[in-house]
Amino acid sequence: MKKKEKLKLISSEKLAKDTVELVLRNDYISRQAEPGQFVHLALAHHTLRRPISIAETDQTAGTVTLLFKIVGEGTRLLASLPVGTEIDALGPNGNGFPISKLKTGDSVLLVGGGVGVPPLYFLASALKKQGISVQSVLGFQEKAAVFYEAAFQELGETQIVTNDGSYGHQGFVTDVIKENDSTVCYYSCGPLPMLAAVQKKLKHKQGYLSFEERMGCGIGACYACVIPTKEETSYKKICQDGPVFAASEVIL
Amino acid sequence: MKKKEKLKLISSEKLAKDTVELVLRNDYISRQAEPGQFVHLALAHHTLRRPISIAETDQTAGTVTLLFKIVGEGTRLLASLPVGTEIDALGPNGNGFPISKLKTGDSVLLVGGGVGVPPLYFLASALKKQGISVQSVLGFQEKAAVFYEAAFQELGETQIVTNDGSYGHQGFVTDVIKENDSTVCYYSCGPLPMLAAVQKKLKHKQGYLSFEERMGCGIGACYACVIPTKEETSYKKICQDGPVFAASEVIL
Amino acid sequence: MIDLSVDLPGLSMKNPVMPASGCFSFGREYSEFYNLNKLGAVIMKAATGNERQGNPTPRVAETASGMLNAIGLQNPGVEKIVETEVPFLAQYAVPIIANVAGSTIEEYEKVATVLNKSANIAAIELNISCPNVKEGGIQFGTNPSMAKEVTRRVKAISRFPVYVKLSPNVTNIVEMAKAIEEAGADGITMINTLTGMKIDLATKQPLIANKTGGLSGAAVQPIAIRMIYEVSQAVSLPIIGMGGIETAEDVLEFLLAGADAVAIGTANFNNPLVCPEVIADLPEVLKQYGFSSVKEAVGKAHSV
Amino acid sequence: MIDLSVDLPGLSMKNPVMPASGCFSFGREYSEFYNLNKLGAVIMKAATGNERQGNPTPRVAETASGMLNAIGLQNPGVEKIVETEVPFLAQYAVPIIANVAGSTIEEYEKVATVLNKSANIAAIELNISCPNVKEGGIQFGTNPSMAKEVTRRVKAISRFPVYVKLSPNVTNIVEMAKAIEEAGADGITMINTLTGMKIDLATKQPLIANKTGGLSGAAVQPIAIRMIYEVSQAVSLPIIGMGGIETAEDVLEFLLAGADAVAIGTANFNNPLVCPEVIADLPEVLKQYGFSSVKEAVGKAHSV
Ligand SMILES: Cc1cc2nc3c(=O)[nH]c(=O)nc-3n(C[C@H](O)[C@H](O)[C@H](O)COP(=O)(O)OP(=O)(O)OC[C@H]3O[C@@H](n4cnc5c(N)ncnc54)[C@H](O)[C@@H]3O)c2cc1C
Ligand SMILES: Cc1cc2nc3c(=O)[nH]c(=O)nc-3n(C[C@H](O)[C@H](O)[C@H](O)COP(=O)(O)OP(=O)(O)OC[C@H]3O[C@@H](n4cnc5c(N)ncnc54)[C@H](O)[C@@H]3O)c2cc1C
Ligand SMILES: Cc1cc2nc3c(=O)[nH]c(=O)nc-3n(C[C@H](O)[C@H](O)[C@H](O)COP(=O)(O)O)c2cc1C
Ligand SMILES: Cc1cc2nc3c(=O)[nH]c(=O)nc-3n(C[C@H](O)[C@H](O)[C@H](O)COP(=O)(O)O)c2cc1C
Ligand code: FES
Ligand code: FES
Repeated sequence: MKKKEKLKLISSEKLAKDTVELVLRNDYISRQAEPGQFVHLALAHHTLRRPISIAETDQTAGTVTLLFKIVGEGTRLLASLPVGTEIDALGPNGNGFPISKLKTGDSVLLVGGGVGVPPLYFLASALKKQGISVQSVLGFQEKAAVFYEAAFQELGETQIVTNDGSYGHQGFVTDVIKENDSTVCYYSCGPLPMLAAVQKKLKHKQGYLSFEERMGCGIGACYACVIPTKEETSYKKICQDGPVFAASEVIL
Repeated sequence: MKKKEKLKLISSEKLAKDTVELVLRNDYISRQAEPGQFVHLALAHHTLRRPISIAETDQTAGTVTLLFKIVGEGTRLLASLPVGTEIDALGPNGNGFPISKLKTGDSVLLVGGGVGVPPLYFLASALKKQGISVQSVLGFQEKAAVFYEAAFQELGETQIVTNDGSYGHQGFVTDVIKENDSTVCYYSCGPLPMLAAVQKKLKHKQGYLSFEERMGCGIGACYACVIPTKEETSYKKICQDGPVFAASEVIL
Repeated sequence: MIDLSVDLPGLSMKNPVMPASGCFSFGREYSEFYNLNKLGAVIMKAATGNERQGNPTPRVAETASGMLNAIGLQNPGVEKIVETEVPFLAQYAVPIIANVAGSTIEEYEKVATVLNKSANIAAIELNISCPNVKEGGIQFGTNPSMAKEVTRRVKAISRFPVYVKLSPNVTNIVEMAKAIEEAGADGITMINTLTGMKIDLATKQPLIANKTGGLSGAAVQPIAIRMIYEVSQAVSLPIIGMGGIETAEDVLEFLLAGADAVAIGTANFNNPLVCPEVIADLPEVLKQYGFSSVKEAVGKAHSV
Repeated sequence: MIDLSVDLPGLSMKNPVMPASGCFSFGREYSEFYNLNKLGAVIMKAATGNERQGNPTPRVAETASGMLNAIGLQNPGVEKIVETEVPFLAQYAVPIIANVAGSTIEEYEKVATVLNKSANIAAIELNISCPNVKEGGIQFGTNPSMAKEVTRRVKAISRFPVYVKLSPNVTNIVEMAKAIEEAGADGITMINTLTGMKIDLATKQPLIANKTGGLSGAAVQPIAIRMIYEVSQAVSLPIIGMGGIETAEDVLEFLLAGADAVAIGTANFNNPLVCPEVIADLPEVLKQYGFSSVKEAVGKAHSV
């Protein structure tokens, strides 16, 4: 049986411009979560829940880390919750990044943009544990928006790209990643235009993309969050079949 | 110019069954308030404000006391606010109990029912200061609902009536008050049936009644809170012309 | 410098924000909270041929993000309004819109005739969300031919521009708008309230004495936006939009949908200062979304 | 002991609460949260003649105390539903109601014909809030004669009781109810969503890809209550009421207004357990307000 869980807020910290990291306690979600999955959070006086990816878990402490950008009412409210608040959550929801086929020694490429970066951090640390080496290319709008750089550096070679060049390479992640390198596959999460550009540039490489869409139920029952796919059953649900899909399977 | 004020919650205490007393700090309202007036309180995520009578003021401390019964969402929310909360309030609104015509030495009758009692307490202390003696008859549903008895006793002879007889006299306030006594006039606040009964029983005595009605604006602009009167201009507004009216002028 | 000014038939306004009819009485109460000169215009409470007592109480009820009201057009009658209320508002440099109501076409005509005597009125707003007693109580505002007829007759009499206030309680709002456009209306105000009901569990009866009441407030905003979006592309009349506005962002949404100006009703009750606050915030919000004037934003959501 | 049972044409239910169509898919997802045997009934997602992809995204938007949706009837087609979905739900001892949609009367007839093959369906719900492509896209549900015709034709074919789902986007809801009653409907479900729109200030375009969407949730409850109150006194058909229900108190309000049973839609998204929780709370709430059964409360708000 799936359950509605209570996430107890342990710490809330501003990591970058409009970017907040929450650490929450819940043994069940901490244990169950896989990289790429999300929690669906209820907020007082809001009809719809807010989906947020899991950025990290600490199973010994029984905690889950979320990192989000303040873009509207709900995220503003989330950012303002005092430590100790219990947040009503569904999750972990969806299917994470498939990594079972990878072999020790393999090297993979992670391409993240903005708030698409957090789930990749969870993925990177999981891969590291399995002896798989990661190369990361992380894109941000500007220096003030950059976060998790040091954490990624610890897990492997990491390049930062900012659109305005105020930090790291100037431009887009696709200016930095190469069609051919030693990596066996790639994993990407970020804004739709970035995912499309990455999918195009790395079309000869196997890859997996994580998508966002406005959601209702978050569990597969309302058909709000669909994405067109190449199979003739066409539309798939991001909240249930995704949010991660094979780059080869979806139409952007 | 009228202002929107912030009432800072200093203490919140349960005085009787479902009955809560709030002490709030606001110099302006504390100084302006007259017995019988009310404040109109805004509550988060509620379209309409909640009108609550002023039960007491302490001008030196700059505080206002409110006493209310939990009957629904809004009062439940009010009762749950933590000390320190700033409550958005309009007021003091309406016209209070007319007492200017009273002379030192006069004796008056106060008849209160349930949450109609608080404004009478504010009135009693004001009268006492002017050297006017008060006799009070206060009705409650049951012993568990009784509050402010000692406070009223200090200000004058006070009789408590409970509908179920679990405390004081058994019955209704109208079973206790007398058509003819030494008082020059009466002031009454409580549920409509009680006010009607009091008005009927004391029809030969000059009196003033304080009314409740569902309100919109609370300042006289929406015509939600009207009461029929004997003048041909008929309807008057409880929030603006009242909440106190001469017993002789209104039709119940 | 952001240009907030708006020019509509009879209304040259310094900004697009005005209080909605029935939520502002005749301005006296709110004038104690702020200088009414800040407003773009004022819409007065409904005027009828003779004094009306309105409905018994309770007249209002709270609902989720909204409220129900059934005031019942209580007002002192048009003569008295012209004598005592219009002069008060005339002290301010703000166009005055008179809301006209009635239960027969003749009553609408009478009110319009009396209003003609006033030097200080800028326009009238025809409140057609009233039952027509001669037509078995069908609302003028829910029947295109009745709406057309009352508009034509009042337009023939009034010396002021006539804005017709549309009721949202209809199957086809565009058909209603076209009907009153053909009848010669100078503008549209929309939306009036949606008919609703709340039942008091304790008494087991409708909470509002009139049983049904008009739903207003943030809850109805998506319906107002949809109807304004449709109507503004179907007729060429200017639109004063309303329905749930609480913030300057809401105002911008109404402008994008096709409203030329806006009115704020219910929100005045929770915040008596909402009109001047929204007016003060509007320039910054317009700027933030790339507009240098109110006019520029009007209808920008329409498919190009 | 409070009696929650309700008996309606084709539906003998242990309690009056069921999930609303389109908010529960075909039950699989919610069956992972609780045992569906707790439900009074289940209404399946809309079925059309062939598979439908539905609308582009975004398909939903949040509004004040409500939401907009424009899913566009995405479904695998009635054949597939009968083969793969009905059998899943048939494992539970809960009556299954099939929601029937189409863009022509012929499509409604086809869906009804295919459903006849299923042994496990208890009733069908005619979703007439669909545009009729042959009639220039006018919604069946906003035109009495079209609603009457589609009801009559489906009723002639279906071996199941037919409940017609009324659209609130009409001037006269009673006229619609009478039309489908004359056409032989066995019951009414109401209300469907109100057509609304939200504009995204950032893009300056309607937020929902379909531009307009259906408004649902607590915001619409006063409109649902008013319409049920009117319809239940004008026709003799049983009513399954819906529109904003979130609590057992809300359920009681619908019963008092005249609903015989209720459906919960939008509230499932915020609380996947809302149906079993409301069912669990209902006896206490009925008792608190002096009722010993659901049946006793039905229509108690009607003027005596
Ligand atoms: C699977 C998934 C994982 C996500 N993970 C993260 C994350 O780790 N960090 C992060 O910062 N953001 C993440 N997002 C985006 C995040 O859900 C939105 O930023 C958030 O819902 C905005 O809510 P709001 O009330 O602040 O904005 P508003 O615009 O006020 O929200 C209004 C409505 O739109 C929805 N909405 C608005 N933007 C989005 C969006 N981009 N995606 C989905 N729904 C949206 C909201 O949920 C709400 O229902 C994720 C989205 C999805 C679908
Ligand atoms: C002038 C005046 C003075 C008052 N003084 C006091 C007081 O000192 N102590 C006290 O306990 N109560 C007082 N009341 C009653 C108090 O306003 C209501 O009990 C309160 O508004 C209920 O709000 P709620 O959200 O808890 O109840 P709900 O029933 O959830 O409220 C729903 C709506 O109905 C309105 N409402 C419900 N009951 C009443 C009522 N009896 N009068 C007016 N509006 C109502 C609410 O304001 C709200 O708009 C006074 C009312 C008025 C008009
Ligand atoms: C208490 C109240 C009284 C109203 N009286 C009138 C009226 O007299 N004439 C009229 O045309 N509209 C009247 N309305 C409707 C409003 O003018 C406005 O059209 C509607 O409330 C939607 O706007 P809002 O959501 O900002 O309130 C009234 C609304 C309320 C809440
Ligand atoms: C996401 C969503 C999808 C819906 N799909 C359907 C549908 O396929 N068929 C239908 O008849 N009603 C559909 N509805 C309407 C609901 O069944 C219900 O009538 C309406 O939402 C009001 O109830 P509520 O406020 O409890 O949601 C849908 C509603 C929502 C929110
Ligand atoms: S959000 Fe409901 S199906 Fe994905
Ligand atoms: S509450 Fe608006 S006039 Fe009294």
